[in-house]
Amino acid sequence: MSLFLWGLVIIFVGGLASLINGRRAGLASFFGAAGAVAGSITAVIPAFKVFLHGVTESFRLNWNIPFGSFFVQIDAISAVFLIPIFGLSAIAAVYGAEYLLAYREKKNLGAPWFFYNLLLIGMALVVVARNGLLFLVAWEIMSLSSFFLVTFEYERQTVRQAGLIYLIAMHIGTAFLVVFFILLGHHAGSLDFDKISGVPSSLANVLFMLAIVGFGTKAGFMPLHVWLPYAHPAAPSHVSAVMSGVMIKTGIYGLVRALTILGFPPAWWCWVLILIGAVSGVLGVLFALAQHDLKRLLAYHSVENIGIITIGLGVGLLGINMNSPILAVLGFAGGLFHVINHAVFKGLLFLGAGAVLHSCKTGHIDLLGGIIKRMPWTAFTFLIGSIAICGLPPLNGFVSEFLIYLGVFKNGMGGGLEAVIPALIVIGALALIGGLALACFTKAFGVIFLGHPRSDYAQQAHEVGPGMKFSMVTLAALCLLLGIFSPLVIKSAENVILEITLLTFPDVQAELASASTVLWNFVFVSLILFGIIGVFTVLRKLLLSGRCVRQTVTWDCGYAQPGPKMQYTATSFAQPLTDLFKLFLRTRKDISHPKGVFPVQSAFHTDTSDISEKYMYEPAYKWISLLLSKLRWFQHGRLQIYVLYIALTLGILLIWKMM
Amino acid sequence: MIYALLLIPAIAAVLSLIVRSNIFRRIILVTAAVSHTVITITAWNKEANPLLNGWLMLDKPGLLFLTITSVLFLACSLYAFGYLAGESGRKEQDFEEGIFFTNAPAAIFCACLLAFLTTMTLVTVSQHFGLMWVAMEATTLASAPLIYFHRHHRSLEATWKYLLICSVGIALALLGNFFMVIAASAPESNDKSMILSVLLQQGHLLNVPWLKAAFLLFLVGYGTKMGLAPMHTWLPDAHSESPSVVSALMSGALLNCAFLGILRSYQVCLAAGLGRFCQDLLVLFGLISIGWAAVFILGQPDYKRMLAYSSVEHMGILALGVGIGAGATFGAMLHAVNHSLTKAMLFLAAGNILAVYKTKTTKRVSGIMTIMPATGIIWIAGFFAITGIPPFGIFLSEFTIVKSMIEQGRIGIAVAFLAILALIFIGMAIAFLNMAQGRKDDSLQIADNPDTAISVLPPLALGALTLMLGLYIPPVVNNLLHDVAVIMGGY
Amino acid sequence: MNNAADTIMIFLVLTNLTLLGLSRLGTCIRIVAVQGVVLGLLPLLLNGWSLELHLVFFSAAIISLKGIVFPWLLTRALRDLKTQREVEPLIGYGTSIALGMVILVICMWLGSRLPLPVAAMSTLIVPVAFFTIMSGLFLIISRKKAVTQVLGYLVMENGIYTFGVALVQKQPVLVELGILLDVFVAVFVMGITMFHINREFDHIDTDQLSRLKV
Amino acid sequence: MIILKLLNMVIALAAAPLLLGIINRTKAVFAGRTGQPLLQLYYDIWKLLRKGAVYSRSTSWIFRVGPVIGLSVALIAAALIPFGGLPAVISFKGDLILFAYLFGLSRFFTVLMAMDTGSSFEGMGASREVTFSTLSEPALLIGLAAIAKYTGYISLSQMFSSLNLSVWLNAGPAFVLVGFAILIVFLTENSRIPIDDPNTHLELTMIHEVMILDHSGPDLAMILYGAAIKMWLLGAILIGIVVPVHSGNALFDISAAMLFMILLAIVIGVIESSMARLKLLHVPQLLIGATTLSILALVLILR
Repeated sequence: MSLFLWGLVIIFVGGLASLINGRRAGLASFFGAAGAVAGSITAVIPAFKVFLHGVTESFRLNWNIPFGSFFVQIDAISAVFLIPIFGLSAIAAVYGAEYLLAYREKKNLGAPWFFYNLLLIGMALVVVARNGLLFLVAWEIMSLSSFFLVTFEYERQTVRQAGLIYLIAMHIGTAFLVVFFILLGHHAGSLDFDKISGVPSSLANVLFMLAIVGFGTKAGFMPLHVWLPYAHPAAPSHVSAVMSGVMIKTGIYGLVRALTILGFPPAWWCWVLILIGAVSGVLGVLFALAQHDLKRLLAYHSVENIGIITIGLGVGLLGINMNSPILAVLGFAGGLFHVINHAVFKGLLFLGAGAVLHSCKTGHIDLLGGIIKRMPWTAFTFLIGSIAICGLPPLNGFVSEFLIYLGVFKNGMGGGLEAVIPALIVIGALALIGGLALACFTKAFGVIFLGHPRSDYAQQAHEVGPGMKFSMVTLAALCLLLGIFSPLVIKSAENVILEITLLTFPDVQAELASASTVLWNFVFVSLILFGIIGVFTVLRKLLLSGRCVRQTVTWDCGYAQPGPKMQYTATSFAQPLTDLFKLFLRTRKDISHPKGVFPVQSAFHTDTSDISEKYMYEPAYKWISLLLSKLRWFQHGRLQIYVLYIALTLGILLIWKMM
Repeated sequence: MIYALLLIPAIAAVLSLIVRSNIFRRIILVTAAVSHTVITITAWNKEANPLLNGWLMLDKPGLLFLTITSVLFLACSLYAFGYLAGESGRKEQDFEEGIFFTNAPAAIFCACLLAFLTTMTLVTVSQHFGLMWVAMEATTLASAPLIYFHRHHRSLEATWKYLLICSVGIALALLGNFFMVIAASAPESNDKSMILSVLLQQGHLLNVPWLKAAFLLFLVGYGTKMGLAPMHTWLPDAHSESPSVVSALMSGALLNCAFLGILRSYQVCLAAGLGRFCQDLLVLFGLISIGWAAVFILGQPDYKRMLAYSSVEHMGILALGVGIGAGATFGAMLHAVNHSLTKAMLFLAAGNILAVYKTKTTKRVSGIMTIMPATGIIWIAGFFAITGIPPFGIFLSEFTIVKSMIEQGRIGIAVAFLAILALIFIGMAIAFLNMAQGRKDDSLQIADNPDTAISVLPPLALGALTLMLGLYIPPVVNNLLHDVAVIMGGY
Repeated sequence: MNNAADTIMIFLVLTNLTLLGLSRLGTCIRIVAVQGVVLGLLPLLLNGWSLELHLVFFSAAIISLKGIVFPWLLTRALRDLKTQREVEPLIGYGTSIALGMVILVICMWLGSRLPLPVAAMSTLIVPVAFFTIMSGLFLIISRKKAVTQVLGYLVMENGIYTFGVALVQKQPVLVELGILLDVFVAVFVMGITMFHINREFDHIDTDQLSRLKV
Repeated sequence: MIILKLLNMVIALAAAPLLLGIINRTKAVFAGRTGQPLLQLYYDIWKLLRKGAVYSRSTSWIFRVGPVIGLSVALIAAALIPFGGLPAVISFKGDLILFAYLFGLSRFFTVLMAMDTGSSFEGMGASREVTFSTLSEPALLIGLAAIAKYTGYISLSQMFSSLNLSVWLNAGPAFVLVGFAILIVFLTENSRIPIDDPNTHLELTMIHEVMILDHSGPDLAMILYGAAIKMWLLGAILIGIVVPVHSGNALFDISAAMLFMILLAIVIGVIESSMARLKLLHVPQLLIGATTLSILALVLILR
């Protein structure tokens, strides 16, 4: 435990050092990144130990504020979240050290590094905190520092807007958590988590709903996700990677922690989770499909993947509820493994997006194209990330989805309607999500990296430097390794699952062992696949070696002058699907048709604004503003009226209270 | 010791009227402030002797509010030291309307500031209801010229409203005093004095209807001064038109003193077994104030007025906290401390902003972070602190209050409270963030970095204090707050 | 029961109603002055005209302040103001008197709800004092001019005094003097402010004093 | 046993191109033409393998690696699918999910290859491909889930080997529904009429064919062969569900299955000859219909 705390201290000191050296960009970056990396490595060691051995470590210190105690603990659940937090943050820090240097002329780099390291500490503390107040403080440190990171480029109006939305969403979410912890603490008589036991079911129901809203806002459940598509694109890319990859997972962590505290789950909790997961998953990917901005697209994919994770949790919870070890173990294993996987591939994708942004100065998909030739490393790693996020074998994304599938399939075999209906929903949702994700990422990768450059932005693309490359390659390698070694990972997850499900040890062990056997098969298939691919590649080389291989133009159907502008765009690529789901997307189209014999100008523009934002939050805000502006009549500057208020108040009080 | 507390600023006030040299006058101001604070701090260690048959005494609540006042005054006097160097007696052009006006002479300003401190000190140390009333009225009078520092018609209007509304309110409080006397003049009681400790001893003998009426009058009367809605109407005008130092003092110290007035009468009611009666009223006014403030904070075009409305909000929270009772009382006391520190910090920062941007319109200010980073950081930190975001102190106090609400099963109130706070957060976030972050206005002709140590350090120190109170409450402070909470019927 | 006290109370009611119905500012000031003088005599009256030194001193102070200094200050302010000498009500005179009657009834009821724990000179004291306070407030609310508002404040103060002097005995003189001093300073400061307003706006209509809002 | 498993795979790999020949021959018969030889696809592949290649300048390594991956995936998938009662080479719990997702992988690369050329025709085809496959995936998976529910197994080999013709007595209606759903999936995934028209290379109607416009030589051979295997595998699933002949005699079962495969090809040919291609806008409806059929089947089986 002390190693862990020392790690945090190192991170903090690094941040502080870079804050002090803010004017010297290179030094600031070095201190910030070095602190983050060294501290993460130090602090992740105990996390790994706990994960593998399942021995909980704790540390308690009196804290001189009301109800507070500095009570931290690493158990297996914490460890599962700590490992990606430290891992991704360290990798992203290396990336950031190079990425931020682009701003060295305009910006003081001390602040972003300070807040980056603070964000890292906040996340780590959230996951280990075992006192309600400490949790809330850490939670807000995390939110605030990420807010400052989101508004790094605050000169831009859109960035400020994003920061504002983010901040407000976080604040409202935290309000729910405040109530959550107070109610919990009231029941237990203390805000320390270890004092809580036997929550009565009526209270548990309330607490569950509070947790869903409070943690769900952070995690990005539909329709609480509105901040996500704003905040992620606004932040510097390595920060987006961390925010999307691990920070929103603290919401998932909170939910998992809450579930372990709240006792036996009634069925409706499971249904709520599964439905939220399915809705977030499907709608998230649908909205992603309709986006034109790469980082915004990725942000919506975070909503989608949170949906998948939530489906996993819901399935696992259902397993507890139905007393089905298969479902419980596979659901939670799949969900939590997806937490790690998503951290890896989403981190990778955001870093890739950052590299594109860094060298092309735009994230608008339809302005890019053909940069695979100029940025081969970025393109390759982005491709790996895309395959992983689509849940395609043989990479890690497939494994976690596979486990969830396997759980509902297996469970559905044995049970009746109550087992089959969740299976039906989960299979339908996951299959649809898979298909749509594939559409989305073929669109993104295809339009950005393949074909011809569509604008000058894409023309100026150049490969990024070694730091950024290293980070991306590392994450890409992790995508593969986590896929290949998934059986080992799953097998070692028994402590975690045990802590969450409260099942007996043999049950968990047996289920995990059988899951890992299945996964070995998958690994076997994957290895063969690689083998065959290798063989065919060699064969193809041999076949073509002596022959005539020519380069020419793309087959143009006889039209002699195809320009880059004639390529299929991202918008047109996604159009059949967005049309199909226009009920949800409500894409607005602005067309100005070509007119006349020699048309000069015509334009087509689509805009898909968020459905919940447009039809829930905006009208609500508008109504409240209207109401308030009406009420402002009360203070109209006349002294007489003001005295009248006093007189009336006094009169009413006297008459009322003296009655 | 109490004499020293009262006499030092009083004498300094007279001195600053006499002294000719400007710099010397400023030194007097700061010296008086420092010595006042030093004596206050010694009062923490050594109990001060009661004086004048117990008319003047530093009990725990008095000590708490005296400390707040003293610390704030110290910070403000340091800030004023720099402020007066540039501002006083100068002819200036008004940036809102372009009219020309002069500022009041520094002598009057300093004297009134010190007199203000004297009267506020008197409020905190007086144990006699009549004397406290006198002191309270005197604070109004001492501060009126301060509001009229910039001599133009808007500040005049604000002064006029302040004077009249507060006078009406205080007059009602006087009536409350008389009612209290009547309530205490039951034939059985032998000591009919208006000294707090005597009244508390004879609580059970007090006449209930008269005491109730007296509390109502105190609530409305001192509530006017404290800024509880709907009697708060003078507050945004006065705060927005007066110099920022004065706004900081009024918001952070004066309002608290008025609150102390209400608390004193609440103490008597508690002794008479009327606790519930008072608490319900406090909750009611607390909620009205918070709600009313929210209405005006959202879409507020003037940032100083926004801060003023935020004061209304926080006064509402204080009332609400005491009204909820139990643990919330402690929260309310802690909140009083935190709010004063934070609000003063914000007003001082607002002063810096005003000096550079020459406008109070929120929309016309942007890019503070770029132009004056230190003030920008204070502004943002102050925003987070005032809206109750950890790790700042207000989070803790609000948390304690909400916790107590929920524990008492007053869920409706808790939900309303949190919802309104969220609204206020939204309103303030929009204004503050755009001001601090936004793009720098290129038309602005500004020297390199207008921040100076004297303009930045005082608010920064206040911010550091409130940050500390969010992370660590020293045991001494904690004990005092708890003692006060126990006195006020909570824990 | 003390008939003299009752008489004074009824006198107060009548003067208040007159104030509500009067249009001339000068007359209003004079009426308030008379009220002040009568109230100044009240402490002596209540103690059966026993000429104790501090009572006499107190009475003299009140009479000189309320009967002489305040009216003089206000008249001066009025003189500086060369134009209108009308009260300029926001609520008409007739309506004002009618509302005054309603307030009177409410105050009577309120007085019945608050029985005095000790025997008092007159049963009318509580309702009449309330009524005077409310009349003062009403004047502040319903009249435009700053002078009238100060006048209203004074009437209100008079009402509170009625309470204080008639019901609260054996209070230390120190407090009473303090109170007196405060009121004096308040009116003085208000006077100064009015002077400034006068200079700044060339009038003392509060209509123009409503720029600060929302 | 291992030999039987390998036999299964060998049959798939060897006979796959034949299906297309049969389909084309059937269509020719219906059109009154002689038609191409049954083994035309074999000849094509052989010819292409011996050729050189022409690449567009706008393409990258994606364009070159795609065919390899497509074919490799097809081969691996062939190892997962049982045929005619013969167990698959590889079988484990949940292999049906892997099967579905493997084709996702190959589709991913097919689409990217099309985008790599920068041609708007190929982009259009890619766009349609992802649209329709998105919708066919739930139909396939839920259809298989229905079968899994019926048999109680979740590995393809076990599922199919535990089926026999008696299912038609026990759960006939459900199997009709699943059969139709899988048939639609089969037609979609293999780009057949009424979803796609494999014969109209250069019109705005096509999907799969247009995506491979720019491929040539060995690359095209690999793509064609991969597509043929895919058709075979989906066909194997279809007949495994609809006509599960399990006598216990492996040889008989295989022959029966072969027969049914040929029959299936003829049916496809008939369908293609007798139907017009659907309007593109109606394809999603058909696919959603297929999903509905699958769900209905699952519910029926549950009852």
